[in-house]
Amino acid sequence: MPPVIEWVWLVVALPLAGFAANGLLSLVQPSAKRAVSAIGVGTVAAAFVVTLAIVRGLAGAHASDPFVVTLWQWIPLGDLRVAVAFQVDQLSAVMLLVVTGVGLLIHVFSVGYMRADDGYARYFAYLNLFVFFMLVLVLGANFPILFVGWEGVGLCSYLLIGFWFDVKANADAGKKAFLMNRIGDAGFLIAMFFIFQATGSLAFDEVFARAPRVFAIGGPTITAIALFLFLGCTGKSAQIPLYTWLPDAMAGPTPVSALIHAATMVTAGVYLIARTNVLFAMAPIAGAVVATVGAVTALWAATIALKQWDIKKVLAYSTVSQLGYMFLGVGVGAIASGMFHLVTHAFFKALLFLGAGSVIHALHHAYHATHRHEDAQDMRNMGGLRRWMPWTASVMWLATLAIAGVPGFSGFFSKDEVLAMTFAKGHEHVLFYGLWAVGAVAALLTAFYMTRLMLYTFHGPNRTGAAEQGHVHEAPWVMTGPLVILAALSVVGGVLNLPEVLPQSGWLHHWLEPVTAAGDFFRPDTHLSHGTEWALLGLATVIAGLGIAAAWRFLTPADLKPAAEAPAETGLQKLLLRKWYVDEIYDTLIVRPLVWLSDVVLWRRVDAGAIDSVGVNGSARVARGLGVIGSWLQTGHVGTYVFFFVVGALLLLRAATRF
Amino acid sequence: MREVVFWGFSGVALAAALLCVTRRSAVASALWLVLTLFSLAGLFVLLDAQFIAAIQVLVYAGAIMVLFLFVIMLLNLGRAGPSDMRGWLGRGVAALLGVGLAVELWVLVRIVRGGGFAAETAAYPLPPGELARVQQAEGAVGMLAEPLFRQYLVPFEITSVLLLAAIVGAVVLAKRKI
Amino acid sequence: MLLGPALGVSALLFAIGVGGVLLRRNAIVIFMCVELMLNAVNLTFVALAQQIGPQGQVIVFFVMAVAAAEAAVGLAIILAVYRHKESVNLQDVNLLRG
Amino acid sequence: MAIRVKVMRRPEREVSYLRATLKGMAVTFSHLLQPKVTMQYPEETAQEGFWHLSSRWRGTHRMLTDEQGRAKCVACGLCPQICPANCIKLVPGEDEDGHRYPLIYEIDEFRCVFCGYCQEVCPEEAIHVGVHYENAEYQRERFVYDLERLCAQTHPVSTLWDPSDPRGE
Amino acid sequence: MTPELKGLLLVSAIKVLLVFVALLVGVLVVIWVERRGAGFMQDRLGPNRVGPLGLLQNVADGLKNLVKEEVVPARADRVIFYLAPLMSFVTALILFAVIPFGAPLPPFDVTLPLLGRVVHEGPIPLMVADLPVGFLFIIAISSVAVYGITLAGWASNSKYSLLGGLRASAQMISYELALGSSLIVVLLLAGNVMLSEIVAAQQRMVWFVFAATLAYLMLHIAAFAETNRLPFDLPEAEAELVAGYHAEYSAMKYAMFPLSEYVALITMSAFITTLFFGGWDIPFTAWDEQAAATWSLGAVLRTSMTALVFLGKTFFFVWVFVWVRWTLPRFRYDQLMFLGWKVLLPTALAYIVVMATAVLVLERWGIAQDWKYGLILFLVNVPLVAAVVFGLDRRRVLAGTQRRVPMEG
Repeated sequence: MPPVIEWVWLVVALPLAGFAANGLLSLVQPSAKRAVSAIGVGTVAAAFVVTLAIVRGLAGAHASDPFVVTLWQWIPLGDLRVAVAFQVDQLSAVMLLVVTGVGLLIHVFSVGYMRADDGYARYFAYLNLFVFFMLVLVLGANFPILFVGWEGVGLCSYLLIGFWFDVKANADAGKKAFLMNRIGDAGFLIAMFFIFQATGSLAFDEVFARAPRVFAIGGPTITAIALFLFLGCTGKSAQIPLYTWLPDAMAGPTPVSALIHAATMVTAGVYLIARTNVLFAMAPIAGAVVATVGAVTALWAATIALKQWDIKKVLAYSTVSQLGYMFLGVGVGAIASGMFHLVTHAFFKALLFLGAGSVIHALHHAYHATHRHEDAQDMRNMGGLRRWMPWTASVMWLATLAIAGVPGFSGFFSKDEVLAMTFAKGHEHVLFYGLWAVGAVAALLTAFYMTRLMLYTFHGPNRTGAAEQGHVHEAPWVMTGPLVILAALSVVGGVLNLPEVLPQSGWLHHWLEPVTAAGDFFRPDTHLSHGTEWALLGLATVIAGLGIAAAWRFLTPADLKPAAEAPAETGLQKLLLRKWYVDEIYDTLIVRPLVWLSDVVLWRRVDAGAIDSVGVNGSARVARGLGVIGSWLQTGHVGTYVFFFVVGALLLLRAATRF
Repeated sequence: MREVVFWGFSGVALAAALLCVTRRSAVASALWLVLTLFSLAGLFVLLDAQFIAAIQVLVYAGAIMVLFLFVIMLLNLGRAGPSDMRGWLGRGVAALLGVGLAVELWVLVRIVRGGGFAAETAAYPLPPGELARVQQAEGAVGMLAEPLFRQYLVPFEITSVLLLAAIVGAVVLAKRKI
Repeated sequence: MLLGPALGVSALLFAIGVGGVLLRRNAIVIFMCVELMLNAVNLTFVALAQQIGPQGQVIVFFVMAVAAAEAAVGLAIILAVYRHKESVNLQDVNLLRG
Repeated sequence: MAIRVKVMRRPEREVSYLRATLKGMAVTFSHLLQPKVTMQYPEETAQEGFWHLSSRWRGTHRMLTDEQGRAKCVACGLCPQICPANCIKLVPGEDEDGHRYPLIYEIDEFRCVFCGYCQEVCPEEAIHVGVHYENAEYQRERFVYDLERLCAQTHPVSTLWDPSDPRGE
Repeated sequence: MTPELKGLLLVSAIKVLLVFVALLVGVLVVIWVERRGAGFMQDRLGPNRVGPLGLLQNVADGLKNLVKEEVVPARADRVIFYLAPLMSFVTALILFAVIPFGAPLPPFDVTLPLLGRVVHEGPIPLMVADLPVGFLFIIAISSVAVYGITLAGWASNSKYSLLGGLRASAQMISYELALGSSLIVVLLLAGNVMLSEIVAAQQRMVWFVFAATLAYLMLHIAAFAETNRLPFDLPEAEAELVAGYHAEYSAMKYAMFPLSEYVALITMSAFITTLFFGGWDIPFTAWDEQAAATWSLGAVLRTSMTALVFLGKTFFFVWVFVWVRWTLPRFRYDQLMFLGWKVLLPTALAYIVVMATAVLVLERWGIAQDWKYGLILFLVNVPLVAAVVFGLDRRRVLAGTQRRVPMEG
């Protein structure tokens, strides 16, 4: 083990120390914003530096096995031995870089974005805590440690969604996210129990080593485990059916949306599947389920994104959709492709969110200056902002081109690779051709709604209001700086994993090989001819171009009215705006029947009617009846009871001694 | 030598226990019980349980019995006027049952020990004197810490929960208004 | 090796404790008799620990923790009862009566 | 010395207990090294050396005498009259010349509260309280001073409070 | 009897006698120091008549107490009334048994008149009994010490005494927790509860006052409460309880209480010295730590030097106790409880967590337990002490019930 890897605990400890210091400051000296920023950004920056060193050490080691740094035994209980151990391998290295790198940029951005907020210290404390838990998640060398991080990021997500908890909607959104995540977590826990029962261990290396021996490929146990794991992933990564919390989570501060609900936490599900790719590889049905859910989610969310007016909601549904791509990738067994899309998506989606944050920041200030109460997030109140915010507009255009899949940009390569891998799997089962088609349509919609967002936000006439226009201006450098860096990454991120037809191809693929090799062993080899690959590349280009062009052609920002005056939507538009009425459907199909079931059936009929009257009260009545008979025995004096007790004990002993 | 000390402590413990049960005043009872506990601590030392002996004095004599005394004094029950002993019938029954139990347990011990107190069966894993040697080597605390925090970790944690529940319960009971 | 005698002493102590519980009416004294019984059992554990290993002493540790918890709650209950009844005599306390 | 009371405000915020404790310990330690005020009584007394009693100290009584060695008292009866403790017993007598003199003049020093009114009221400046405190006796009866004993006392007499010199300098 | 047994008995007898005499003489000296110190601090001289510098004053007082009339209050529980002072005194005396007061002496093998051949194998530890339970013994016995006071208060049949006794028991139980918890850190560092091992560990590392500063501070505070010394002398609180638990006592029975208090005072000082100030260790030198194999003038000199150093350190803490007593006023009872339960106990628990983590980390880093180890722990301790002191100072923690709620009804 390279000695530098021993220092991996420092990566985790630094944000924790930052949390402790900032938490303390938020309690005793909330106004010390300078110190708070220094601690908050400094610890994450230091963690990033350590991460770079560790990744360098790891790259130099050319190891095929993960390095496990065991700090101490946490739960040494009989057969169960859970250590606080961190696993450094190629997969966690990628995640480490994303979490600390993107996290650092977002911390810097937050310094500007949250400057005027009273809860500044509390915000940075939460943010540091989140980074800590996220690092625990990606570094954990066994399921319980991963679960600690998993729950911890959920907690931080809850805290940050409800950051402005004095508005009830925000607090409710936090609760919703928390509860939906619990459903998924239950699945994760059950999967963990199964795994322990089957393999007798919870450490990754042992589980993966023992898995081929204890599980039959495609057997019911492994399929159940994989599906339960995936249930956890759908909760955390906002997939159908547990995705509705993510759009609501936009109630939190925008940098939080960028960090937690776009770049890192929501990708934890993808990471989990990549981490346990051995298990998923052994359960092909589960893999197909993952891929299907991913593809359908991608399309479903993209349709909803088409008609949202809230700029963050568009991005939120876009995130759900892109997460669907990642699941499609890891579901078809292309772990490296899924991770590739995760990385590039972290770049451009973080950039989009931060850009949106910059826009919202500007509009919010403008409305604040003129004391008007308009929605600073509604695109109908924007328009033509590129005149005042050239930097934001240009970097967001770059990100849009990336996510839309314009050739040369990072998103093009990653999304295309996911789709190509799906297509390649088509010769195994026709289902995958279908999934590919769904993904392609979703890609078309992606290009369309992203162009729509850009058009309505930055082009056409301004709809903010005459008085407010003068107050709109570009964000300070602490906010634009991270944007520029992220923009650069979004543009060139594709070189990480170029398609096979290009030179220097598949770097990330090779890098992750030690992790994915065990899983790939169980999968049939999939290969695409160069011709097909070129064709797919071309098709992707066409799709992206088509989407952008269509948006440009059909949407006319000039006709748009500000939110206050806009007419109500009808028909399909309304259906999309109301998100296919999924929340309402959930309410009708699940929540209300559940409430009805528990209220009328379970409570009034079963509990009050049957159990209480027959069971509880009945037995009580019987007991009372018997008690009346036996009450001459019950003097209520402890002495009498003791007497009988002792006599009984004596008799028992008598029986015991007579052998 | 060890036998002499052992029977000395045992005699004191038994006599004090009897007195504890039969003294009228609650304070006197408590004090005789304290003496019993001390003698037991002495017995523990003889039986190679030095740490338990210290804890016995610390927890039982030093904390629990002080608490008892505290409550007795708080309620001013020190000098009970009429005896809280039962009547002659009750005393007879108590003595009868107590003696019966003693006899049965004694017999049980004899049976388990294979017919006699002195007989040492070979069924036990540790040879004589082994425990004392372990204690010498690992220290009185170390010897117990190992099984306590490895083998019995779950009971240990549950005990802590129990203690927490006891604290909460005691506070709820003792506080008129919370 | 004083295993046998220790077990015998423990049996006697336990019997005395039981007799005390039967004999007395004062709740606090009965409590103390229960403590006596617990201690008799502790003696058994410690005596057997000599030949079975230190695990026996670990159990004593738990017994003591339970005894401490019991004393805290029990005495609090007695205090509460006293506040209502002005007595700790168990003959005056028959709330359990049906 | 007039008593000056330094009014300390009760600390409202940010009480520094530790500093106060350490300060207190420093104070006690500094006093440890300071000169002591104890009078080593039998060897040192208030009459000599470093220690002195105030000239206004009011101790046991003393009766002044004239040149013939007779008490100056004229038995006017003012001192028993004013005595708040009622400790002066005076039986007046008159000699052949018509001069009044005390037949019996006794002061019960047990009852006396050493207020000094007798000295103040005495028109002849005969009875005085004295700067004296070593007045232990072996019998209770000895504390009733008769005229003879009062005249035999030699200790200095107490000065009265003088309005023009309020601090007695 | 074998020569070994004879040697053991002889050595034990000598040590017991030595400690007993030293303690009693020490008590006389400490009382003298207390009275003279009190006098000096109040710009007086204190007792200086009986004997040179008043040294025999306590002897005179003892004699006086011996011949005074013993008064037993009406309706007192006579047996317990007589027993209580003895309980106090005996428990206080036993405490010193496990404290090592000097470097071990070399073994001997001599033939003495009357006794014959007497052998002691292995070095002679200068402590009455090197029990394997070490300082647990001290905690255990000092927790029993409360019986004397409580029973004295109860047996006197006086409400003031009873209140004093009740206060004593509540106070002792409360502060025992803080005392015990603060000592766990010492156990963590030394890895053993035996006091000889703890002294050895401090010779290896640094004095634990540096490696576990907060534990020392808490132990010292708790020691004030455990010995019923000002500022925690609420059981006797003469202003409120007219001397509390010993209000009804007179003559020698009364004298037992102050005697045991001072014995406990000396023992506590010795205890603090042993746990946190290296015991008999002479700092910055190692010559006192090499055990001598044979008897020589050097060996005896070495032991005497260490014993003297131990005496000096102990005396310093005795002096601190005296010093604090004559500086600080008495706490209010709720403040006492507040300090014990809500300040010391949580701090001690948190401190255990911090120190355990530190020890664990140091162990992982594979740092040997030498002075560097101690130095690192010291560096850990400095900010902790600063934080606690700062917190205590600023947050008005000691004020207890800061904002008094008006009484209802």
